[in-house]
Amino acid sequence: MPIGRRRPTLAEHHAALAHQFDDLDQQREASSLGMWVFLVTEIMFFGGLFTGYTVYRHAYPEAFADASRRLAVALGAVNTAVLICSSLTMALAVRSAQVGKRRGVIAFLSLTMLLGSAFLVVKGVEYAHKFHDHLVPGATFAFEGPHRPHAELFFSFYFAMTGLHALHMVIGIGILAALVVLSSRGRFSPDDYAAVENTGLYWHFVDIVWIFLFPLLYLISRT
Amino acid sequence: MRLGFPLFPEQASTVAGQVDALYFFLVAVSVFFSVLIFVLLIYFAVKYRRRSDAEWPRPIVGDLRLELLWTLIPLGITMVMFIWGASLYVTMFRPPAEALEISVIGKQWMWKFQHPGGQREINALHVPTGRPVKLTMTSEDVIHSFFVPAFRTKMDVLPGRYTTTWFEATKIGQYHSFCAEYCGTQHAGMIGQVVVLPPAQYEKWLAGGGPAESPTVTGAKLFQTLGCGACHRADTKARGPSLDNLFGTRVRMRDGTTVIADEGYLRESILSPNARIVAGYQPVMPTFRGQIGEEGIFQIIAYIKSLVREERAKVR
Amino acid sequence: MSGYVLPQKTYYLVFAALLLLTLVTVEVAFFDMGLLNFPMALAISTCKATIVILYFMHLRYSSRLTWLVAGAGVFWLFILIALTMSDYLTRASLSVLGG
Amino acid sequence: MMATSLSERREHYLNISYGVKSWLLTTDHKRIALLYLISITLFFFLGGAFAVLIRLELLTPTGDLLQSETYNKLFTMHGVTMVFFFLIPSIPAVLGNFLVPMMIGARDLAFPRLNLASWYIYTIGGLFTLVAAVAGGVDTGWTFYTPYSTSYANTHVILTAVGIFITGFSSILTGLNFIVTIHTMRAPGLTWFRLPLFIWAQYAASLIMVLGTPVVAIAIVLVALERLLRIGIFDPALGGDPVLFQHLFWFYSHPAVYIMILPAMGVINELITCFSRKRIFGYPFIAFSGLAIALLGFLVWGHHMFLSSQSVYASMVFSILSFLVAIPSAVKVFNWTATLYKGSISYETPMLYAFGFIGLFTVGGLTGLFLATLAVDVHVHDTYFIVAHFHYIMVGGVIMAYLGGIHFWWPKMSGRMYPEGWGRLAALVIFIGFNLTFFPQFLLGYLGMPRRYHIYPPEFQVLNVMSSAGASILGVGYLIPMVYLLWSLRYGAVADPNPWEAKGLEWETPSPPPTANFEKTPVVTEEAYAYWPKEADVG
Repeated sequence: MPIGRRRPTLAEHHAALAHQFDDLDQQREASSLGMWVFLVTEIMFFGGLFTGYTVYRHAYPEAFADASRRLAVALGAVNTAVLICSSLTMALAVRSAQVGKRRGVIAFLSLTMLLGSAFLVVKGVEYAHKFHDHLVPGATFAFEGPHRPHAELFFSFYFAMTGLHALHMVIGIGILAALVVLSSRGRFSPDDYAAVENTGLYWHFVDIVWIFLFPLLYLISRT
Repeated sequence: MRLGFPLFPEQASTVAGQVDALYFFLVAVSVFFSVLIFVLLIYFAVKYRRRSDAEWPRPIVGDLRLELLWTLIPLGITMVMFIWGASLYVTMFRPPAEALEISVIGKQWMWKFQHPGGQREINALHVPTGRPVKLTMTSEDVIHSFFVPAFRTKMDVLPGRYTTTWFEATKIGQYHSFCAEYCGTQHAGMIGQVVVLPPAQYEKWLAGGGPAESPTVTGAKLFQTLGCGACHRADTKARGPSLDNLFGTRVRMRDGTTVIADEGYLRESILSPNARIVAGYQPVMPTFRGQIGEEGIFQIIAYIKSLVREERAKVR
Repeated sequence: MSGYVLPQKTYYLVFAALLLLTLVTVEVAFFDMGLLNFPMALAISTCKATIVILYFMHLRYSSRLTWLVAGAGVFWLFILIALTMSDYLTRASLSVLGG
Repeated sequence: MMATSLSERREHYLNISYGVKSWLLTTDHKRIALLYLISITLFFFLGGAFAVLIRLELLTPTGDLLQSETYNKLFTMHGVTMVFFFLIPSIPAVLGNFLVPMMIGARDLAFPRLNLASWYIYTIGGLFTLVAAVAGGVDTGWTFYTPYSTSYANTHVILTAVGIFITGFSSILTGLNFIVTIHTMRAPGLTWFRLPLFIWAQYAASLIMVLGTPVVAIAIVLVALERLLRIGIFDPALGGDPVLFQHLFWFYSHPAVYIMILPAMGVINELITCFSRKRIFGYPFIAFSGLAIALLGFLVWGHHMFLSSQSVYASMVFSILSFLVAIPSAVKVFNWTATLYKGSISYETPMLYAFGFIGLFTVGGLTGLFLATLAVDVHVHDTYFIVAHFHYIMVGGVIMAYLGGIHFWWPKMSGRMYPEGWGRLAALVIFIGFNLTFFPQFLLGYLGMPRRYHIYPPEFQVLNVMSSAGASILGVGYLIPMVYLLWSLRYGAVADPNPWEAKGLEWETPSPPPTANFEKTPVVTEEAYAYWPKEADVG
C-alpha cells in the first residue's frame, strides 16, 4: 500500500461507504482481502479432511480403490459438469454487476441457484442409493469383499467430505437467494457490488473443492 | 546435608547416566543464559534508573553484529543439543539384538507382563541386571504410556499396534513404573513396580512361580486349534504363504510393495488379513478379530518367530 | 480488488476448458497407469483449480497481496499434509496402522 | 473524589450512550474490547477456581479430598477454560481489539459488525462449555486424545467439543478482522516499519488464528462424529489411527501457544520502550522474528508426539525444527535487554510486569529446549516438567504481559489511574507466588511425577506442598488487581491523555477516547518509539 494513499480528511460521503472507511476504494480492498483470507481458512478446514484421506489412502490403497468403485461415476461426472456450469453463470453474474446490468445479475444468480440445487438433488439421489446399499458407515454398514473395515473408512471420508461440501453449497444457495432479493431492490451498482463479487469467490471456491473431491473419491481406479 | 525427600531420580539403567549428562548440559546452558539475562536486567535497571523526569536519553538504532551474534550462537548451541539428543535417542530406540523379550499389555487400569518362559505378572515386573530387556507393548483399550523414571524410559502403548522400548537395569532395587498418558478414571492408579534382581535371583524367581507354559508352546497350540496350518503349509497346494523362516524377512506384496515381516505385520495379518496380500496369493483369509485376544496374538507371533531356523537367524 | 471487466468470451473459453479437462480426468481413470494414477488425477485437478482461480476468481488481475494470501493457503495446506505424511511415509513398518 | 471536572463531561466512548442495549449492540471496537474483558475475566476466575481445587487435592499423596472422576474433570475443565476461553482471546480480543485501530490511526476495525459477532460466537461457545461443566463436566483432558475421547469417556465430550468448535470461529474472525485492518486501514504515513511492534505481533498471531484454527475445528468435529455415529476415523478397531488425531490436534494446538505468546511479546515492546524512554533495539529483527515464529511454529507440532509411535525420522525433523523456533524468541529477549541499555528506566507497575515477563519467559523458553531434545523428552514428556514449562510460558509469560498491558492502557480504557502502590505490590506478590508454585514442578517432573495424577508416591509430597503454598499466594496476587482496578473506576485519579509520556497514536487522543478515536485522521511522520528529544538525531 503506497504511503499516504489514505486521505487525511473524510472523502465524499457515499451512501454505501461505512463509517470506518475513508473512501470506496479502501472499503472494496478490505472486503476483497477479507474474503480471500476467509477462503484460506476454508482451505485449512477442508485440509484436515484431505490430510486424513491421504493418510488412509496411503495405508489402505486396495480397500480405497475397491470402495471407490461402488460410487456412481456417471452421477459424479454429471455433477462436476453441473457445478462447472454454475461457476460460469456465477462469473457472468459478477460481470453483469460490474457493468451495471441488473437484469443480468438477477438472471445469472438465479441460474446459479438452479444449477446448485440440481447438484444437491443429484447428490441426494446418490446418498439415497448409498443408504439403500448399506454403505453408510455405522451399525448398518455392509460391504462384501475382503476390505470391509477399511472400506468403511473410505465411506466415512466420502460422507464427511461430500457432506461438508454440500453444506457449503446449501449456505451458498441461501446467500444467492438473498443477493437476488437485494439486487431486485437495486442494491448493487458498478461502484458497489462487493457482496456479489465475494459470493462469487465463495462459490468458485466450493467448485474447486469439488474439482478435487471428484477424482479423489470417484476415480481412484476404474480399471 | 540430607533432605527428607529426593530432588533427583535414581540412575538404575545404562542410559540413565547418559540422559542425565545431556540433561545437565541443558541445565548448564539454561542457567548460563538465565543468569546472563537476569544480571543484565537488574544491572541496567539499577544503573540506568531515571534520575530526573526531564531525562530523555539518546536513541540507539541497533547493531547488526550483535544481532548476528545472538542469532548464530544460540543456533550453534541448539544444534549441539539436537545432535546429542538425536543420537542418544536412536540408541534408546533401537533394542540390542540379544535382548530378553517381554510382552506388555496395558489396559484400564493395569499392566500385564509375560516373560519368555511364560511367567505372568500384573503391575509388577521382575528383571535381571546386566541384560537388555525389550518390551513389546500393546493396549487393549486406550492409549497408555509405560514410564520407569529410574530407567529414563518411556513409550506410549497404543491399541491396535505394537510399540517397543528397551532398557538394561544396572542397579538392584525396586522402582516405580507409571502410566504417563492419561487413560481415564484410575489413571493415577496405574502405578506399578519394577523389581531389579541379580541374574541368579531372577532365574530363581522365574522358577519359583510354579510350572509355566512358554508363549511359543501356547502359540503352537493356538495355531492348531484355530486351524491356521490348514492353509499355511510348506507344500505347493497351500492357500496361504508358508510361515517357516518368515519372521524378519522382506515380503513382496501383490501390489509390488515390500514389507518387513515384523511383529506389527504379523499382527495386522491376523486381524486384517486383506489389508496387504502377499504376491501370488488371493485374499481368502478370514479375520481372527474377536476370536483371539492380544495375549493370544503375542503367543502366535512367538510361535511364528520360533519357526526361524538358527542359521537363518544368524544371517540376518 | 479487480475493477477489471473480462470479456465474456474469456469466461466461455475457461468453461470449455474445464469441461474438457473433466472429460480427460474421467477417461484416464479407466486406464491403469500404476503408480501414475494418483499424480495424474491430481495434476488435472490442479490445472482446473488454477484456471478457476485465475479467471473466474480474477486472481490474475488482482493485487500482489491477493496472490500472497492465496499462495499462503496452498502453502499451509502443503505443510499440513507434507509433515503429517513425513511420519506415515517413514514409519519402520507399513503395517503400524494396526488394522 | 466526587468532584466533576470539565473533562469528565466531555463526550467519549463510555458515556456517549447508556443502557444494556447500547453495549450489547455496539459495534465500537473499544466497547467490544470491554465486553471481552468482562467475559474472559469471568472465565479466568472460573479456571482459577478449578486450579485451586487441583492444588488442594495435591497437598496429600492420597486421593482424599476429591474422587478420581472429579479430579479428572477438574484438570480437564481447567485446561479447556484457560486455553480456549482465557489465554487465546486474552490479549488479542481485549487489548488487540481496543488498540489495533487506535494504534494505526483508524476509526474502527475493518468489519465492526463481524467483530461484535465474534464476541457473541465466543459467548455462545462459552455457554456450551459452561453447560457441559454444570451438567457434570468432561474428563478427557483438554487434549481430547482418541480413542479415550471417542470410545471410552462417558462424560460430556460432545457438548464441550461443540463449545470449543464454536469459539474457534470467534478466534478465526478476530484474526481475519485484524489482518484486513492492518493491511488496509493504516493512517497516512504509517508504513509497515513505522508500526508499533504490538501491531506486528498481533498480525503474526492473527495469521496463526486464521491458518490453524480451522484444522482443530475439523479434528474436533471428527471426534464428535465418531462418538455419535460409531464410525472409525480414529478408532483402531476399525482400522483408524488415533495418532492421526494427535497430528491434526497439535497442528493447531502447538501454534496456539504462539497465538498467546506473540501478542504478549507485542505488549512487552510497548512497555519496555515507554518506561526506559528508548527506541526499541533492533526494530526489524523483532518485527521479523515474530513472523518467523508464526511460520516456524507451524512446523514443530510433532515434538508433542515423540513417544506417540511417530516415526523416528519424523521425530528428528520435528526436533530440529523445534530448535529453530527457539532462535527468534531468543533474539527478542536479547533485543529487549539491549533496549534497556543507557535508557532512563522507571519502575511503574507495567514495567515491573515487563521485567517479570522477560525473566519468566526466559526460563520457560529455555526449558522448552529440554522438550525439543529427543532423548531428554523421553524422560520428561507427560511429567510435571511439561506442566511447569508451559505454565512458565502461559502464566509467567502471557498473564504477566496481559496484566502489564491492562495496567498500562487502563487510563486509556477507563479514564482513571489505578493506585500505583497497590499495583506494584500485586506485581511482586504474583511474581513470588508464581515461582513458588511452578519452580518445584520442574524438580517433580524430572523426578518422574506424571501429570494428571492426583495420587502419587509419598516422596513427592514436599515439593507438591510447596507448589500448593505458592498457588495460594498467586491466587491472592490475582485478586488484588481485580479489587483495586474496580475501585479505581470510581475513585481513581482522572487520567491525562498520556499519563506515561508514551509515544504512539493511542496516546494522542483523550482518555477515554471519543467513539471515532480521533478528531481527525492522524498523519504519521516519524517511526515508532521516537523517545528522544526533538533535537537529537538517530545514530
